[in-house]
Amino acid sequence: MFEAIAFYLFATLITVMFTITVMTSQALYALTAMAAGMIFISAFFFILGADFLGAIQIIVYTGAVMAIYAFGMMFFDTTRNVIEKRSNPRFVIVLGAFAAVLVVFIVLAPIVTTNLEAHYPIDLAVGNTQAIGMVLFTKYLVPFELAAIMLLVAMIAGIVLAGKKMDKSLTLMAEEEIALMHASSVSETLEEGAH
Amino acid sequence: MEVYLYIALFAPLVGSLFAALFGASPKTVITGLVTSGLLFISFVSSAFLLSYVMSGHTVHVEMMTWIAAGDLYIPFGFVVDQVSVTMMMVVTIVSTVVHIYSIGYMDHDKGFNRFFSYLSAFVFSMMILVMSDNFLGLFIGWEGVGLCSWLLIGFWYHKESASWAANEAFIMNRIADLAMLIGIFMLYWNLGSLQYDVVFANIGTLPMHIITWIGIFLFIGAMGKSAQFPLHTWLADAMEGPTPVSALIHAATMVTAGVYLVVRANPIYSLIPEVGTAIASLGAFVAMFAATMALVNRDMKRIIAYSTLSQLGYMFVAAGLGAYWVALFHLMAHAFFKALLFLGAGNVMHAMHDELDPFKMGGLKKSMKWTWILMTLASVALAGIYPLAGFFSKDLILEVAFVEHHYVLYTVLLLTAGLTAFYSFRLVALIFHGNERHLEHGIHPHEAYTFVLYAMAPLAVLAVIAGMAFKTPYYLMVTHLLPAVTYHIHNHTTFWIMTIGTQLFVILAIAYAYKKYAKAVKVDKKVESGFFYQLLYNQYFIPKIYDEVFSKPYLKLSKLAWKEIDLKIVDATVDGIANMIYQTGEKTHTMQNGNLSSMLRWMVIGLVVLLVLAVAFTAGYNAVNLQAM
Amino acid sequence: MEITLTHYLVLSTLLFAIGLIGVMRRKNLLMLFFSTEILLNAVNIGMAAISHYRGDYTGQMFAFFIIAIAASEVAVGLGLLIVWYKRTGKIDLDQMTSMRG
Amino acid sequence: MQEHILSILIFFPALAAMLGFVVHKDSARAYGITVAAIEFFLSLWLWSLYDPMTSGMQFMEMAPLVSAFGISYLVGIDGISLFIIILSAFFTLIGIASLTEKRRVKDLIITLLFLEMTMIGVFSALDAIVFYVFWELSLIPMLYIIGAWGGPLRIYASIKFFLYTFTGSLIMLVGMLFMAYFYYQATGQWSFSLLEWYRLILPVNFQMWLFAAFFFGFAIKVPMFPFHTWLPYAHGQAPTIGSVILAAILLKMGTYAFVRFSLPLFPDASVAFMFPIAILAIVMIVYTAMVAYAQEDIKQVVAYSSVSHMGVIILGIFAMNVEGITGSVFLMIAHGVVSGALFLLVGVIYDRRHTKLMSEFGGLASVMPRYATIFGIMMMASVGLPLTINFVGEFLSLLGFYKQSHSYTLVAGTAIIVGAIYMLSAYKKAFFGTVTKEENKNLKDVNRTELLGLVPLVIVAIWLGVYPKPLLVPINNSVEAIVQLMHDKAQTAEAKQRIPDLAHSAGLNSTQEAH
Repeated sequence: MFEAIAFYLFATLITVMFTITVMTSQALYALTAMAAGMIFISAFFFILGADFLGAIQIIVYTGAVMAIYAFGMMFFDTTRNVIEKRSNPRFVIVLGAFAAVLVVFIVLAPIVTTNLEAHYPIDLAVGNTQAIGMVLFTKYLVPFELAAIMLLVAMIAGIVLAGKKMDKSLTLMAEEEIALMHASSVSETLEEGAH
Repeated sequence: MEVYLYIALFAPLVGSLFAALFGASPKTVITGLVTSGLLFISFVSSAFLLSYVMSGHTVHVEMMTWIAAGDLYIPFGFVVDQVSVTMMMVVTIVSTVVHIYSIGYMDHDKGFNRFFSYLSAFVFSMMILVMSDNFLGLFIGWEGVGLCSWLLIGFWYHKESASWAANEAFIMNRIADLAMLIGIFMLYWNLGSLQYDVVFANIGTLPMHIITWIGIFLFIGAMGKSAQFPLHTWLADAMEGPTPVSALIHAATMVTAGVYLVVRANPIYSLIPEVGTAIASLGAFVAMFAATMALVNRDMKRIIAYSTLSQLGYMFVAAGLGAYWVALFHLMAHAFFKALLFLGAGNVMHAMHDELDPFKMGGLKKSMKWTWILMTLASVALAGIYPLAGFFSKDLILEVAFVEHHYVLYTVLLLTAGLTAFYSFRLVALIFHGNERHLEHGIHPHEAYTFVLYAMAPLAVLAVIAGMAFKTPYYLMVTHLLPAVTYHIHNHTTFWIMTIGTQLFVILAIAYAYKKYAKAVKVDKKVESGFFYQLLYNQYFIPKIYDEVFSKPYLKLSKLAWKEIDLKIVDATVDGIANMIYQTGEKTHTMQNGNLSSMLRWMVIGLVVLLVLAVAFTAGYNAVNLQAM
Repeated sequence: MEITLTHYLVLSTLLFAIGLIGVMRRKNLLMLFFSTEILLNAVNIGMAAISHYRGDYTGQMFAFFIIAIAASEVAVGLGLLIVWYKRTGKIDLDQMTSMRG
Repeated sequence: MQEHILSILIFFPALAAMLGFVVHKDSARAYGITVAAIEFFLSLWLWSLYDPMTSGMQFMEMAPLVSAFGISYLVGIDGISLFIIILSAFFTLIGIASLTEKRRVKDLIITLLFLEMTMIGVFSALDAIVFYVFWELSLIPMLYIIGAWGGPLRIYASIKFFLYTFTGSLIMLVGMLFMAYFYYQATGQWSFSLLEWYRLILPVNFQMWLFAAFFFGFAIKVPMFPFHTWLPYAHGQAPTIGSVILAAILLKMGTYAFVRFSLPLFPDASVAFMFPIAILAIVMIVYTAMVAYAQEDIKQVVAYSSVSHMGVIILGIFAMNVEGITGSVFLMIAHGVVSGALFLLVGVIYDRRHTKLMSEFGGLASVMPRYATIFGIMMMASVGLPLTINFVGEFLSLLGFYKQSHSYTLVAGTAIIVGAIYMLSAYKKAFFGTVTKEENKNLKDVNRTELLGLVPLVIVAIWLGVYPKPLLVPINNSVEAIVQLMHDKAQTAEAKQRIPDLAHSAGLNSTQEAH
């Protein structure tokens, strides 16, 4: 009984949050709504008994990814509301909705597979995290190491790409300075392009 | 005996190749002499063969295989029997005379050598036509003569009218050749072979309608070559060629090939009498039709051409009524005096510097005495006056028509005999009698070379004696092969009345012609502008009709076929398909315009389409399964 | 009213659709990144749900790796975005059309 | 050496072409002529070794290529393909010998030698895939010849030619694959060899579909009526040598393929399709003859005339009896010789006046008498005069088809009339009449190199017209084998009735035995 209430509660919350992220023209609203959404998703994970995953969701996703986005937003001076020239918006929504309906229709169809047995059956005796640890470090060891390397590469890439001229901080500069900087950077790129 | 056969056949070919060697170089008399000599040899060997055949034998030789495919086996076989030896004699005699004559006639022409090569090539193909022992050999000669007549009519190719006439002749002959080809196909598929002996032996076994069709198709082939009614316009235009050509080809040999075919295929035609009567009636019609056209014509050579056409009509009447040997006899006699007439006309043309209109000349009796005698002799023979050849062959045809109770044909032929006499003597009177109209044109005629006149002499002799001397020996020989039917009217009285009557009628016509044209000729406009005169003068407007109905629309249709159908429809569709593919490429290319959001949209559209398919397929699949279960 | 796997899958589809709409609507690249995050999370829910109802850890493993990938993707993505921003001063999608077909 | 003669014949020109790259530019022509001459004598030697009396395949060679699917390098010739191979070698020799092209002669000769390989390969291939490979390869050199040395519109013409034939052959390939699959289904193992396929009896509706597939590939190559529009462009823009080889040999691949593939493999379908194709052939004959009559460009007249002659060939093929098919095979060779010569002749006048419009010429007979005589002989051969090479072929084809239907042959017979009309009027416009144009006054007559090409063709045109026996006997025996095979394989009653049974010649009481 509680589980149903929890499911519907969190489901509506997540949907509302994500709709805000998608629909709003304010960057800040989008960011905060998404962070909230993430938290509720981790709640789902806990409902589904994937505690370790819920934790990871909170730490990595909401913590790290949202943080970087926050930083990114600050960097791209999206304080003002984001003006976007959109062509035939209604078409997009209709298309998305229609796709959703179709997938739902497929999902609703009775899943007839009977011979699908679990590779790594869950036995509730052992704690979720321990069990995941067991599976992660035996069967998925190689992907795990690869993921590690991938994260390392991503980190380095992030640093390299965003490293140059970090000294100028937009937030501290005055309006006209930023405009000037843009003008110089544009001209700079032009000469680069020129010779 | 085979050696003579090969000599008779290949002597003209050797002459033609010899003359062809000098084709491009200027005039050398040797070519003329060599070709005439070789033809004379061919004539001599034909004479030998004649004597051999007269003694009752025939020569049949097979040189080599020509076409052997499946069950079809066609050899180069040659047979010399009664019919072909007569034709060989006619062809060789007339061609030897014409060759010698044209040495004189063509001596100012720069294409001298080329002319002799074509003329000998013509004689060679005529010999093949006459001597071959199967229908396809006949067809080789048939088309060979067509080719040579195309070369010779268009000999003076710088003249537009000559080359046009040559093409017209060739194409019109080709139309008839198609019918003949179909006849040959029918023969092959029904009888298994094209050899004369096999065909004539088994023709009886075929059902009647097939034989009729074979007879009709072969006759259409003959009609084209002998310029019978619907396909006759080319003969008048063929007068563009030099006169010896007209004499040899369009009087004596080629045009008679059609008659030869009907005579040779007599077993076929004797089985289908109603086709025979159809041929006879067509022949009578053509005789009358051509004679009327000759009455008013103002071109010397065309008058003689129409008279040939008319005489061919006579021959077809005889052949149609089953009197094959009479047709052949008239063919032989006619060849001699008609060639003589043409050669005489050639002399006159030469003297008059190629002036053809008899109204612009006159009184040549004085300056061209011998030509005058020869031409009058030929005209008398043509008219059919008693002692000469014409009487024995042409009046015989009248008798045939009378005995066979075809009184309509008889009257038509009688009338035409009168017309023939009238227009031939109109021509003679205009040219040789009356005042010398050519003087005011400043032309001073002179007699032809003596050797030319000597060349024409044998023809004159033959024109006189051919009737009386040859009739009985010829009859005895030919009836070995052809059905020996004799035609004589039982009670003497009607016989005498008929012969005397025709003679008187003919003499009357001659007298009238002399009276009208021998003296000073006054051209009265009223008659000239009359409807009948115009009708006859323009050959019943048939050439114009043919031009309007056939050649012009054919050209328009082909231009239409090319411009509209080929370029605009067939080609356009092909290019259209190619263009369509190109355009689809062009339009879908904008899909990748680099704008991420539009590309994303296309991706989602793709996804949706796939989903729809998945759903539709599973729905369909389930529906079928549920229904099946 | 017991929650079954279908409920979760429907929810996950719904979120995925929202993410999809976001991806298509947005012209601002950063906002577009947000939508991609939504897409990934939607899938994670599905994964977790299947893992739970099928009783098989593989689902969670996948979800786990998806999170790892998402993290690295965001890092690199934002790095590139910064470079683009420095170069052109705007992070508008319509302006990036150099990869034209 | 004797049993490998076919492979030598095929690959020798290609090797020589490879070597040709190192040959110096100036001696390229000499090199080309020697190679072509060797090839021609090899083909003559092949002819001397060939035994005309047996009807089966001779000089067979077999080497497995993709044994998993039964694709093997299987080559062999019989009466039908022997003479077209000799013709290809003959024309390459004549083409190179009388080459008057000045631009990049070396590359042209190399392309020609390569083309020769593909041509001989097509006619000797007995494996469907090897046939298909050579069939496609022959397009490439032709594409270059038209594309590189052609006239102003050459790119359009060459691409149209290439794509058009290529699409057709793709459909043919699909047909081949299906055929192999049916063979696999029937016998359990894969094979693309034609001789195996001959023994396969397919149900009639399969035959229909496969016949249609093969028909498209071959019809475009022939070219038959609706697909012929690439030919006038290809000929219009191709250089003389290109047109000669295209007209003489490449067009024959389509008709040869009909005889080799469509008829024996699908007898019932061929009989079922006989009348529609006959109608197409008649349209081809009469329609293209009229279009030829309307042309202003002498080369287009000859191009359309070759389409018209191909109509007669198609008619002969679908006559389904020995006379018809023998006639059509003979006419293929005859048309090759005649149209090849005509294109060479058009090339002669084009080299002098650089225009092909008949209105530009007039009265050439007096200016260039030798040229006029050769053109006259070839024109008469093209019109099908007896004692010339074309007549034998045309006569037998029409004779053959007459057995199938009288009225069709009557209409098709007009070929000899319409043929005469357009050929004679073209000859009159070009040669007769007075010399009107200034440039025509002092044109030189045919020179030695041109005569080198033309005289042999004239000799062959007359020799094979007078004495066609050396060709007719081998063709006849091979065709009898095919017709007998078709009769035995035929299932429908109509097919049995239309294809004569030669075993006990029920069809016809042939009185005289075969000579």
